[in-house]
Amino acid sequence: MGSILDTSAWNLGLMLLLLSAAVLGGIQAARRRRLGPMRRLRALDALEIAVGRAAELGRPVYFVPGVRDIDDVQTIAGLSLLRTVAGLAARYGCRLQVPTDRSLVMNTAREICREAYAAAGRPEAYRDDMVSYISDEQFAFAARVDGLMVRERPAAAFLLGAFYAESLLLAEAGNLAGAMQVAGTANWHQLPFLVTACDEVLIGDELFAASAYLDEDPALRGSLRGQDFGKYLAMALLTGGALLAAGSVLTGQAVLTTLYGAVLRLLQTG
Amino acid sequence: MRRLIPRLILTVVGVVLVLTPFFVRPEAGGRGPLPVFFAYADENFSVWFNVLAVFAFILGGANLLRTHALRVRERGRDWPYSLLTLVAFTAVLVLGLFKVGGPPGLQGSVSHGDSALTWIFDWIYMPLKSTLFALLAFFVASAAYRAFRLRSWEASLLLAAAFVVLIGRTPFGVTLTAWLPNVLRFLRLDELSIWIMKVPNTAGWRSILIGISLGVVAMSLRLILGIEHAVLGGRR
Amino acid sequence: MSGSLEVWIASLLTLMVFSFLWRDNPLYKFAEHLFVGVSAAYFMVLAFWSTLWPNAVVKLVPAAVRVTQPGAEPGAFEPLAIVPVLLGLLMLCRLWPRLAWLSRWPTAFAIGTTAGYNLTRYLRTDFLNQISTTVQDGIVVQQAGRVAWGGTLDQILVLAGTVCGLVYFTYSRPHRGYYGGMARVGVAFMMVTFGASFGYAVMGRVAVLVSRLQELLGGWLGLL
Amino acid sequence: MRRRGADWGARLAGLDRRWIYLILAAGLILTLLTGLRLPERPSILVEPLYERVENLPPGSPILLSLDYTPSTAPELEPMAFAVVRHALLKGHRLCFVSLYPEGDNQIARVTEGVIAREFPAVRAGRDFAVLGYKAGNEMVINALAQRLDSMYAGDLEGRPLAELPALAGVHRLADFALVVAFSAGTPGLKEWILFAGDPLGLPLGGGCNGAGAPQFLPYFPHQLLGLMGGIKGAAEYEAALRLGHPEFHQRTMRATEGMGPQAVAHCIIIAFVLLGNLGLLLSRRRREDAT
Repeated sequence: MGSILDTSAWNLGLMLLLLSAAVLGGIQAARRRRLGPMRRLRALDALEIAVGRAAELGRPVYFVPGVRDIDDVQTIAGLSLLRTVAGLAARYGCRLQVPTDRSLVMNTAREICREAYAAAGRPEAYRDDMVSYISDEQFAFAARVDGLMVRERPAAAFLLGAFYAESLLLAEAGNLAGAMQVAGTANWHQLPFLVTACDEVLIGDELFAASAYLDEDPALRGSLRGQDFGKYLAMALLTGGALLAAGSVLTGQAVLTTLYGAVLRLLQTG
Repeated sequence: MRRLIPRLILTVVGVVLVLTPFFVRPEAGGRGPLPVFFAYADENFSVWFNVLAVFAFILGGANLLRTHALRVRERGRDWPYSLLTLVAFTAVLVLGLFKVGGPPGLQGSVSHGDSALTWIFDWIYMPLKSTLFALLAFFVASAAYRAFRLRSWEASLLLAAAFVVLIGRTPFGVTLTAWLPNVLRFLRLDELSIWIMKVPNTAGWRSILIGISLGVVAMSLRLILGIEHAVLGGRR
Repeated sequence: MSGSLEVWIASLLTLMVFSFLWRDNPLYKFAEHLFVGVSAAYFMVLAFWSTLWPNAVVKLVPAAVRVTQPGAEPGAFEPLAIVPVLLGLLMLCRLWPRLAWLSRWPTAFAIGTTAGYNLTRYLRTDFLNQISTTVQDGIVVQQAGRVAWGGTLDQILVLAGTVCGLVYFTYSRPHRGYYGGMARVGVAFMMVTFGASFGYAVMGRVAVLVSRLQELLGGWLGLL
Repeated sequence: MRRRGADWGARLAGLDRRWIYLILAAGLILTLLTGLRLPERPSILVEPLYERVENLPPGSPILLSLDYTPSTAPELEPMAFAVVRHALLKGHRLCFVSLYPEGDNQIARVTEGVIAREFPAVRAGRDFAVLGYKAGNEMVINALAQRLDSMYAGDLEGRPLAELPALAGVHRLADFALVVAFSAGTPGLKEWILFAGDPLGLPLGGGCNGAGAPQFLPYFPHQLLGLMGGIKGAAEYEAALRLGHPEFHQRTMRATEGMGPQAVAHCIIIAFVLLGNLGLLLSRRRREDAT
């Protein structure tokens, strides 16, 4: 077996099985019995508020699914929220604009918008030109979107996906255009700028949880319980490991040191 | 049937790539078909993605040309600038694809020293890109002015931490609080900003990064198991 | 004052972009539309010559390598290199409404690779690594055999902040009672993190602006 | 009087952002044109590294690892120049290595740009040795921890290590009185901490780019006796050298010159943040009076 299966990745496999079982278990449990109340994500409520505001003011809605291709999970998370926003725009009847900086993202975004408009019962309102390709260069993309936002003055701007240094260019221009801005990214280094410049922000993991909150199958919220299991596991390992380390250092007990060693082996990444 | 095949492709490709770290790589002594297959998948699926993305460029390029050409034909708003985009796009595409200015014919690399593309990159592309990056210094200032207000306890913490670090980065930062006695030395600005970066900053980023990793794991699982409906079309 | 045409072009483009700070105007529109056209084509050229040519064309037609390197020896023929080309052609079916549904297949392949690559990578790099680093830092910090209380207090705070931050990121219970209290402590740590990181990043942004100004004032106007 | 105060409050809190842009641009341009330099003072992160180089007995062997590339040189090269000047001023022996292929010409910029011009009496081989780049990333550090000549048969010109007076009595990493690693990525300072600093208990100082600084702070001061973070760290070391050795005229103080506009920009941003909050408090007091 040694020459086929890489046994040094046993802890990765164990974690993978644990988390997969937790996520699947959560969904099955949610299918069998109703879920209790869950934490409200303020930024998700802001989606409808912002689109409603755009409808009232008769100004467009801008949705930017990040500046990376669909080989980044954040872009897929952003696109899953586009389905919700497009559905709202269809229902409220406002003009939706989705500028993208990758052709594959443009293509996928069009599929999503067409389906969202059909699901909202207004397939005729969908136009392919709602979703446009600007350029693969992130700063040319930001320059173009900034110009468009300042000229067309959207009332709602959504920045949901992978962002890099250009995040503040987009957020500041959105603020200049007077838009209510909901942002979300898992690129941690851009969070300080988005938290400072935008009205509501989905911080890191919340961007991924959002699609489970909003999915048409309510059982999918059960997957968030499975995700939380991972966090409780992390808390247990963090505190348990640290206490074991402290115990073995202070008391020198052999059993604590071996347990501490076991925790480290469980976490070592080879 | 139209929904089944895409789901199948997604699940099979996802499962194969999830399993790749669990197989010994051939160069590390892995023998037999499985290690070879998984190593091949690990290396080549991302290359295939990049090749696929190049084909998609045709769709993107088509949209770019259509948007701006329509605006020029209908003399829409700002149509002269759309004409500029069309001209610039076509010129750079031709100069680049045929490697004009570089070694004769199609030899040598596309970004050869004397090629027209390199000239355009150095004297048009880079100045525009670095100046847009430089705009961030101004936007950082206006965003800070707008957001760092004693409005709520969260905003006040944001302001306090940014303030200590900002002052700590100026020459006065050290002198401003150097007079504090040694027992209160941790309140000195440079000590305080180092402490903020060592303790709360480390804790904050760790919880965010652990959260993100679980978010990615859960989302990837939902995608591979085909229960993430938004992206590949909902349940019909 | 610089005599070189290139410096003039770069400097004028720089001023056009800076004009956006005043307000949207024809100069900025010129720079914006120029940059979109130039950069979109630039990436397409790179994609063709650096991705498509070596990974698809040369692998399927090894002799084609002589087009770019006349003296080179053709490499091996790789039949499997046809797969991404087929996926690419399926993607182009999007142009014909009747066949548009076929373009879902390459999209499914792309999303499958993304989910597959990232699942284990994030699990190992961020989940396992971050926890093992925190655990290895431990709580008790010792200097020369004695327990250093300052350092130990810091480590306890890091552990507490990380755990409270994780509580904030849980979804299955509303954040009320002591649970809500821990979440608020988590938010407090995060706000300090964002504020401090914002303050730290200002220097990097200002440095880029300073170098642009130096090129304008020095390189172009010759005042420095 | 109170009513006018409130107008000020609303105006201060709601300034048109173009005032901020105008004042920031004017401040920077004036600073650049006048070449304004502000008095820099070394912080507790840089002071210990300066003190260590200052108090080592003359002739102590110091290892300098230049692990940065031309694109990150603007932030890291001034640090290398400042530390090399200080070490040569104190008569220490230097040894140059790098984990990056571009390291060889970064070292050449130091030996030609600083040593040849400012220390004509200093001889290659006798006072400093250039071992240069070796492939292998952290494995290079591992090998140097065992024996220098396991990795480097000779210096860049091929002279065997034993014949170099600069490395007399130095056979492995632990024999160096101090190691300073200048790094802008991976492999870099983190690898020097993990593979040299920790296992050998080696006195290790470091320099890194501004963005990378936060990740190294947790190692200070136990595993890292000093850290220069970005242009600010370099300017602080230059300031410490100027304060400590007023007699020595440094040919260039690139970091200190770069810090002038930085300090002015930071002060302008701080001022506007204060103005914004002052305006908020004034208008809040007006609301309290009105109710």
